[in-house]
Amino acid sequence: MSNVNLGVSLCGIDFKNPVTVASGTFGSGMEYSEFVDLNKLGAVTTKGVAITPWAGNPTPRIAETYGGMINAIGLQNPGLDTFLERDIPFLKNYDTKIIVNVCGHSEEEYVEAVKRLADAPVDMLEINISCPNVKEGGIAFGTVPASAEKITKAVKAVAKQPIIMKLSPNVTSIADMARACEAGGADAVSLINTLTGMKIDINRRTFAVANKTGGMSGPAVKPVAVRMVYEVANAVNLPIIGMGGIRNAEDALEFIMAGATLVSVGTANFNDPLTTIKVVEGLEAFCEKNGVKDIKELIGCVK
Amino acid sequence: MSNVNLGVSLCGIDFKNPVTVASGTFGSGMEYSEFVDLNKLGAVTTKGVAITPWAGNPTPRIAETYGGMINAIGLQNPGLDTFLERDIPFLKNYDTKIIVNVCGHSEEEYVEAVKRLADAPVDMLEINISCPNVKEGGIAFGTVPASAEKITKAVKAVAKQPIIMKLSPNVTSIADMARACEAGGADAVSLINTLTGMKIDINRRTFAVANKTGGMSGPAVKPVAVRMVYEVANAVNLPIIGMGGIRNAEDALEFIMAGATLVSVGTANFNDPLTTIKVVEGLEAFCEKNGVKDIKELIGCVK
Amino acid sequence: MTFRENATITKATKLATGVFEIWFETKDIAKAAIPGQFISVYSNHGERLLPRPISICRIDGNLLRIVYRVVGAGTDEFSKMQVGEKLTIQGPLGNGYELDKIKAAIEAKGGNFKKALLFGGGIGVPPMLELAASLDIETDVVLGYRDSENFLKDEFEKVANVHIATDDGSVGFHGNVIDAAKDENLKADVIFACGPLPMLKGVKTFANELGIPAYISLEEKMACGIGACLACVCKTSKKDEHSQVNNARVCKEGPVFDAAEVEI
Amino acid sequence: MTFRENATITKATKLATGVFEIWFETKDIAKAAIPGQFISVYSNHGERLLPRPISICRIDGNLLRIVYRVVGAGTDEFSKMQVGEKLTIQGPLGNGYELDKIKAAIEAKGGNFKKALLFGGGIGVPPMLELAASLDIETDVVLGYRDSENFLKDEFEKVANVHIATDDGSVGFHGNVIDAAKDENLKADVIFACGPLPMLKGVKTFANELGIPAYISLEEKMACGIGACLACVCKTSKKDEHSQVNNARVCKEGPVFDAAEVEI
Ligand SMILES: Cc1cc2nc3c(=O)[nH]c(=O)nc-3n(C[C@H](O)[C@H](O)[C@H](O)COP(=O)(O)OP(=O)(O)OC[C@H]3O[C@@H](n4cnc5c(N)ncnc54)[C@H](O)[C@@H]3O)c2cc1C
Ligand SMILES: Cc1cc2nc3c(=O)[nH]c(=O)nc-3n(C[C@H](O)[C@H](O)[C@H](O)COP(=O)(O)OP(=O)(O)OC[C@H]3O[C@@H](n4cnc5c(N)ncnc54)[C@H](O)[C@@H]3O)c2cc1C
Ligand SMILES: Cc1cc2nc3c(=O)[nH]c(=O)nc-3n(C[C@H](O)[C@H](O)[C@H](O)COP(=O)(O)O)c2cc1C
Ligand SMILES: Cc1cc2nc3c(=O)[nH]c(=O)nc-3n(C[C@H](O)[C@H](O)[C@H](O)COP(=O)(O)O)c2cc1C
Ligand code: FES
Ligand code: FES
Repeated sequence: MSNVNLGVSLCGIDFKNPVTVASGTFGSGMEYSEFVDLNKLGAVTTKGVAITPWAGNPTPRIAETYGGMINAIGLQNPGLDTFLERDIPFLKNYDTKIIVNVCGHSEEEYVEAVKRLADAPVDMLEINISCPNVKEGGIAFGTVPASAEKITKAVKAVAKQPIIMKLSPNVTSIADMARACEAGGADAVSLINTLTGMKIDINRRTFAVANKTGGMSGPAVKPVAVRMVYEVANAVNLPIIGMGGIRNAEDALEFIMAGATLVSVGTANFNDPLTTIKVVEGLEAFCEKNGVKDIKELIGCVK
Repeated sequence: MSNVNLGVSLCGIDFKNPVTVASGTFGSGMEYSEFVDLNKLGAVTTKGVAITPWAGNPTPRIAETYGGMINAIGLQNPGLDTFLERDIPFLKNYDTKIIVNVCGHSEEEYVEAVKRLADAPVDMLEINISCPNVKEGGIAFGTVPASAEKITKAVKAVAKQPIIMKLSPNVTSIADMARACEAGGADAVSLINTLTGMKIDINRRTFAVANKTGGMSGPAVKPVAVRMVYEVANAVNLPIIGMGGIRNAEDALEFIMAGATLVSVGTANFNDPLTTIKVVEGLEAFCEKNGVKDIKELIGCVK
Repeated sequence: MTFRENATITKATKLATGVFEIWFETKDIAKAAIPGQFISVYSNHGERLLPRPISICRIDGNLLRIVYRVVGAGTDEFSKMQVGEKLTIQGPLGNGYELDKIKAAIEAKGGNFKKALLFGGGIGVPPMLELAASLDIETDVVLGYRDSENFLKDEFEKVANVHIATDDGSVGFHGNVIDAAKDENLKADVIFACGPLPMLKGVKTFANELGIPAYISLEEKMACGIGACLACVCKTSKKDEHSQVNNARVCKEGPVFDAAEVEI
Repeated sequence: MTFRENATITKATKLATGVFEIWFETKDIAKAAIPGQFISVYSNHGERLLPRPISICRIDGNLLRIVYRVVGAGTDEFSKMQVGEKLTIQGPLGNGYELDKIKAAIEAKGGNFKKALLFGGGIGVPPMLELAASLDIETDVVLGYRDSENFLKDEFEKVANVHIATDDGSVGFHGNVIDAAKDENLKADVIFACGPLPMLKGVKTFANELGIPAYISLEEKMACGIGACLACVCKTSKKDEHSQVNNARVCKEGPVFDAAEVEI
């Protein structure tokens, strides 16, 4: 047993360590449970779910880019009914927290989803107002502060779990977006979602993903993500879940030192399904080596 | 001799090929001329220059990131006097076009610089309203459409050369920024400048660059850059100089097919000083292989 | 069970212009694999993060063989690897040709499972080899190539009746694999096929005409390769159980599908 | 002239804990190099785009030797390279110890150039070796190490009077190189030094006390390595001619500076 305390708490919930997964890169954990002992994660964050099943975008839905990828899955999901019947009971077999990522086409759909999740045995809800692949409305919430504040309020009015607002990096001022969520009553913010990108297939003279644009993620985006976490940490009094390109403990520590309480591993899972475990172990090793007794000492330590 | 015509023209100026360098990565060409025959470039774009010498930021000024780098040089430059006496005569020895990148702390400084360049033997001016490392004012021009329009107008009023407005990617809508420049009378736009990023040195628990944040560039940013070029090509009727992560002809072709008339090689010069030449040769080879007689056919061919 | 291994290359050869094979020594993957499954092959270069899905061509004890065409930077990297070097691979992935299940399904519908017809087109040829070797019923294989570089042909001849079709007519039938099968009047109880999409469409139609089932291998761009990211879906005719929409995951429910159940 | 070569490694050895040497066979670089210059070493991995600046430790005909400490991913990669493998290198870069110029400058100011004192601290030891070998005047070298792993010591002994200082006192003087020099009452007409910044500050003060010039090698993070990007500047006391501000480029005007002319 090590002497390092990796536990963190966020909105009154205790996590055994600060490591979770980025929504959409880990399903509901089933597939990855063949590689990863889910009991070892601070939390599992599930793929975005809506009140009804969504079919998502046409294929190709992804393309590899230099040090990253772009995706335009289009929030395909089986809908809340199947999710609550199948995925939540599966996750309840594990000793880990559950964060449910929620998507919708309109304020009403978000509110309806949050209502239906109110009595589900899940720990937190993460509201994805920033998915660049949904045209019907999601995108506006994610880039206009007033809309973000409004939807935060609407969701908070019906939510029983703490609400995390997930921010898009495709804005001039991420601090303004975070302030708007804080004003709307958010309990936490998570960032970053994907950077809108494009890849052109020069041989076929067309777009590499059918949706033309997609969301860029992976190690390539990390500097933007760390900068935004730092800006938000200095703009609001909300706890932060940091993500964007984390593939090892050193990356996670950048986010923690910039101000994140929890960190999420996303795209790196595709490169190595054991990344989350390696991050947990690496955080512990770093703390031991540097005489850090409690990882909480490191949160926001770089000013 | 090949049958491919690589020539392009922009604002009435003819370039022997569409390849130039990104401002700030190539000095005024002197150092690179040891590796690169400058006669083979469509144009040389020089490092940002101001009316007086600037000392720039403290060191460390750069940090490597995954597939890219961040820089906070802070626009160190020797001032227009030295530049006009030393650098322009040097470049005039070569058969290539000269694009001078201009920076300033205020509208007055930009206007003054453009005035003093009016009778210099240079082909175009590129107005850097987007450098994230200058605090005094530059940054506002680059992220607020109305400011961009105003400075474009001010500069155009005194300019004798065609004016390229260089856009920052750190905005919610790059199309709005381009429209503002078009409304202000810009002759062309160039994009993208660097994405604001941060790297934390976890062992020293401090920022990897002294300026805390820096501008991210290199192959990592390419998908964002291509997407923005595409958006701008579809928003305005101005020719576009595309850049951001180009390191080979395939990358350059993505920008061209997305709508760029000229392309600039930046960070890749640091990895291989011969990148520009390889891009020119690769463009020619691609056209030959694909039966493209004139590279102009490819500009904006992906819709 | 799926395994992740840093596997040593025991053989790496060029089979034809742009076509290479690698044999890996694996701890568990080969033993767990069946024909039609694939593995994820990871680049040793950090700028390429996503796995390359490559079908299993041959299983021999602990040894696993893949055969691939160089089409981009990842396959180019693999083609330069040498014996003794290592690549991280993950698998076996996907359903593969679950012959017992397929047989049972066909017989349940009153069909026979006594004669198989396999189609392999281009780089769809290699995955048919382990299948041809595994089938203990009479097996015809129609292999389609561009030209006279008929990689793996000799090995197929040891395990099945081989028919060749080439685009340039240099060997065997001049034309596509379906026309070759028609030309030779090949008949079967079941079809298995892997190849480019136009060929698979042809196979689907052909199977319909013959009134027999066809099991085809689909391709799609993948990120996770294990069913978590929903990148690799294909359209299904019925509502897919996992997705609750008409999208099956090629990497999980596939890559082998009953042609009647997917829209291609 | 600066050259870029994909150079073959002819020797790659570990010299001490975390310290490695590589010998390259070069076409032009070695022949063009002088002591105190450096080369840019490029990673073979696409996620690391910037060159690693490494000083030239030894020049032998076409052969060039570097000695480096593993501190991060790039140097770790280099340390795993083997004889016969290749790395892209560029150089020689920077001014180096231009001994004729330095001698002339010193004599112009009425000083002597008859006795040199060299300081090398930690991974600043290696660049002093080619310098010590090149100097044809009496030369004392004070080498500072952490402990008893005194890499390159034997080679220095062949070309200079060697004095050792160690942080842990296990070999030679217990303490830093300046105190070691004072302890032995070493005197000279000129000092050359490479090592960590605190050591260089000490050297500057020491040289001032002795009233002799000191030429020191500075380090800074670099992007282009050839003077174009302005990443690697150091503060100079007088206005720098190139920059028109008090910033000299370590990669171009340096890495060797007259200690009196830089603010450290
Ligand atoms: C289930 C399955 C089995 C396959 N089996 C084989 C095989 O046995 N032999 C063989 O040669 N090829 C096979 N392929 C195709 C093979 O995956 C691609 O040719 C390979 O990924 C190309 O990688 P690259 O880096 O060379 O090309 P790039 O074009 O540089 O790859 C860029 C990205 O696109 C992906 N990609 C490119 N082409 C394809 C494709 N056709 N299918 C899926 N992803 C693609 C790559 O994985 C990578 O993420 C199979 C594909 C699938 C889905
Ligand atoms: C002129 C000069 C000569 C040098 N000579 C030697 C030598 O002979 N032997 C030796 O062991 N080291 C030398 N160094 C330091 C050497 O460049 C770094 O240790 C090396 O770049 C670290 O690379 P990395 O990938 O292992 O570390 P990382 O920390 O992963 O590198 C990340 C980035 O920071 C840069 N960097 C990190 N440390 C330094 C540093 N100290 N100076 C400059 N850039 C740095 C890297 O080049 C890279 O771009 C020299 C530096 C300079 C400027
Ligand atoms: C394939 C894929 C699917 C994603 N789906 C979702 C989603 O459903 N909801 C959401 O909020 N974010 C989604 N994201 C964004 C990630 O949760 C994360 O914010 C982003 O990828 C940055 O982290 P990374 O670089 O570690 O991947 C998805 C990302 C990827 C790559
Ligand atoms: C070291 C460095 C210095 C730069 N200096 C300038 C500058 O002076 N003016 C300017 O407009 N852009 C400057 N840029 C931005 C580049 O011109 C270019 O827009 C950006 O780097 C993206 O291209 P790349 O990814 O090919 O480098 C600089 C970039 C770098 C890396
Ligand atoms: S590749 Fe992720 S679900 Fe198939
Ligand atoms: S590293 Fe570019 S000027 Fe020195």
